[in-house]
Amino acid sequence: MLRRIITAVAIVVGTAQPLLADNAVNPQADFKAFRKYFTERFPKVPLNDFVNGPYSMDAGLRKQWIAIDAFPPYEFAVDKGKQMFAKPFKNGKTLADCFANKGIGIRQDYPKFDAKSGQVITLEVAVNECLEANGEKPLNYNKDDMAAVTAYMAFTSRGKPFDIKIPNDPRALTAYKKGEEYFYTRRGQLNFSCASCHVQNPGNHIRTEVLAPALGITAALPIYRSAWGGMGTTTRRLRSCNSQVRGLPLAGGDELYRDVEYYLSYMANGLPISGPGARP
Amino acid sequence: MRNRHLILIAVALSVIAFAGVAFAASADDFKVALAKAEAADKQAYAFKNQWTTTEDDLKKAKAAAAAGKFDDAVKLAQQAEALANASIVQAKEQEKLWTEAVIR
Amino acid sequence: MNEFPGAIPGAPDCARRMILKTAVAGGLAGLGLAASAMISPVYANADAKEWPQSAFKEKNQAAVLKDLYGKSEAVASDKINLDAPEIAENGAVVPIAIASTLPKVTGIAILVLENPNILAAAYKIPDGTEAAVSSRLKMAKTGKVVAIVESGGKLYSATQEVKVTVGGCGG
Amino acid sequence: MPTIRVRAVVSGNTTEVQSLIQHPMDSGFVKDSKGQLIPPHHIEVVQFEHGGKTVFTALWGPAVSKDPYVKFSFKGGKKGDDLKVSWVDNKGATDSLTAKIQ
Repeated sequence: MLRRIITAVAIVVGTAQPLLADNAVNPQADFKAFRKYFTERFPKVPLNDFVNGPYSMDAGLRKQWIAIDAFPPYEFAVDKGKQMFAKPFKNGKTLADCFANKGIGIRQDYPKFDAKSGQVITLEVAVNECLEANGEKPLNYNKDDMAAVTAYMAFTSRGKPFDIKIPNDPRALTAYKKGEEYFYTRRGQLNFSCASCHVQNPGNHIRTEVLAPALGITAALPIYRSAWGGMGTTTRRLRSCNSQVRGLPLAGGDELYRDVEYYLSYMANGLPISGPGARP
Repeated sequence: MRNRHLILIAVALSVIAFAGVAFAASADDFKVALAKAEAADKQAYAFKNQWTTTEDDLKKAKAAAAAGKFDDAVKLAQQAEALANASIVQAKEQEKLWTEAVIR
Repeated sequence: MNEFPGAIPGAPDCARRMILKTAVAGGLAGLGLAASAMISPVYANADAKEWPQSAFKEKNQAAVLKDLYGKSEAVASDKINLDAPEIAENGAVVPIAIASTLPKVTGIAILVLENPNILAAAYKIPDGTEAAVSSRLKMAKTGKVVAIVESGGKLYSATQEVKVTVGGCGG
Repeated sequence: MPTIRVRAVVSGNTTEVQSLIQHPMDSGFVKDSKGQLIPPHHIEVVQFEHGGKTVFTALWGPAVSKDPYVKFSFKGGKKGDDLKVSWVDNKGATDSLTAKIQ
């Protein structure tokens, strides 16, 4: 029954919007094909290991990661995030008050589609909306405090499977489809899409990096990147992908960034949260 | 003798002035080139597909103009325009082409 | 985020600690007295005077060893296990572990031969502490990492090449 | 917030100590966004003490990674014992922490 409704909605959306005309929105079918592609291409990688990105692809890297993860450099961010979470705003409320279960163990539910605004709410957007609703300044989307808060939230959610829902709402399906489009669209002077690296070439080297598989790629975020010498958020990860192909990055909280995270996280449904992560 | 000298100087000056008009770009030339480049860049922005190289050239063009190097400034602005136009072509092409890359 | 909250010179917390440090150091000047007067063990703080400044400025192995250990020759030994990656994931963070089965080890040093100053770290190993240490180092480019072990007053070494594709001179 | 993180776990007669310290460890070879060299800023000495005795001393140069990590083991620690860690950097800043062996 549910599937029939989704299909019906998809058809309506498909006819209403020229963008979607020859591409009926079918997240479940996409999900199956996506999962099949990665598990068939990397039969030796256990499904839950995809969330470990390049370490699931390269034994040498993995050994260094295990050495580093014995006492990982993101611990300071997790602690800072924990403090920030408990610290009262000027109005006496806290970040914890904005979230279900006081924000503990809920990272796997993000991004969420918000029926009120008709938009996708990523964890980072939710944090800033919480701050603004309480008369506090929003955080920089890239790193520092935003990375600390989300690192703490991810840390308390480790091991919980991604549970992204695409409700029966044409706006949600459109956001999902736009996210998919963003993921596969070539951009920048180098003419690369996200998929060029993370679907067509995971495990291969581009310049100096071992490319991570797209499957589960949002599960480890935020990450401490040695190349950055510090923490970075999902926004920072997307922005750096853009600039690496000589595309101008979008602003944090941009609709397209929300949508692509929605798409990728839906593709990762069932895979465990592994963030915060450590990456080369 | 003296007259001839004066004439020579006058000729020399006119050659320089002529060269200025014919071969060197002016501030106005730059304004035109910049306006074109910025219009194209604005369109690329509407596609959310600006290239960093376009932005770099625009910055460099403005810097060259500020330093009075209008030849360079015009060249850079034209290059920026070309890059912006290429990014627009890319964005338009990709509106359909992206679906070919999707895992099915 | 304040990248480095705890160590801003002059910040109130640090200032307090620095005063405490001076007090403890003062107590130690009167050595035995201070120690016997206290019931709990006396703890000294890390002392910057211990830092071998000249060794950390040297450009070649012999000079580093001379500064650190008073002798410049080290003999290659298979009783040193130097565990470094063949290819560093990033030159800014290269995990390197050294362990030795040599007797009476008193010191371990790590040299990165292609770095601007080749001595990366030196460790003092008192009696009762194992001759094994792991740390994370920066490497500017591909090159040799040398582990030096001081054992029974003699120096031994082990060497491994590490490929660095992204230099970590900065970190 | 403390700059020192330490984990000391006893197993048999051996205590394994791992420590992570928050510090920029600026090498002095890197330029900031304005093209100015960032001056060296690094920890010089880290000391680990147990029972009034120094059990390990690290002497670090600027080639030790940012937020440095070190692991070593010593004999004689018992569960519940104090282990004190302290560091000093080239600008004279210091921090210290006393942890319990687990």
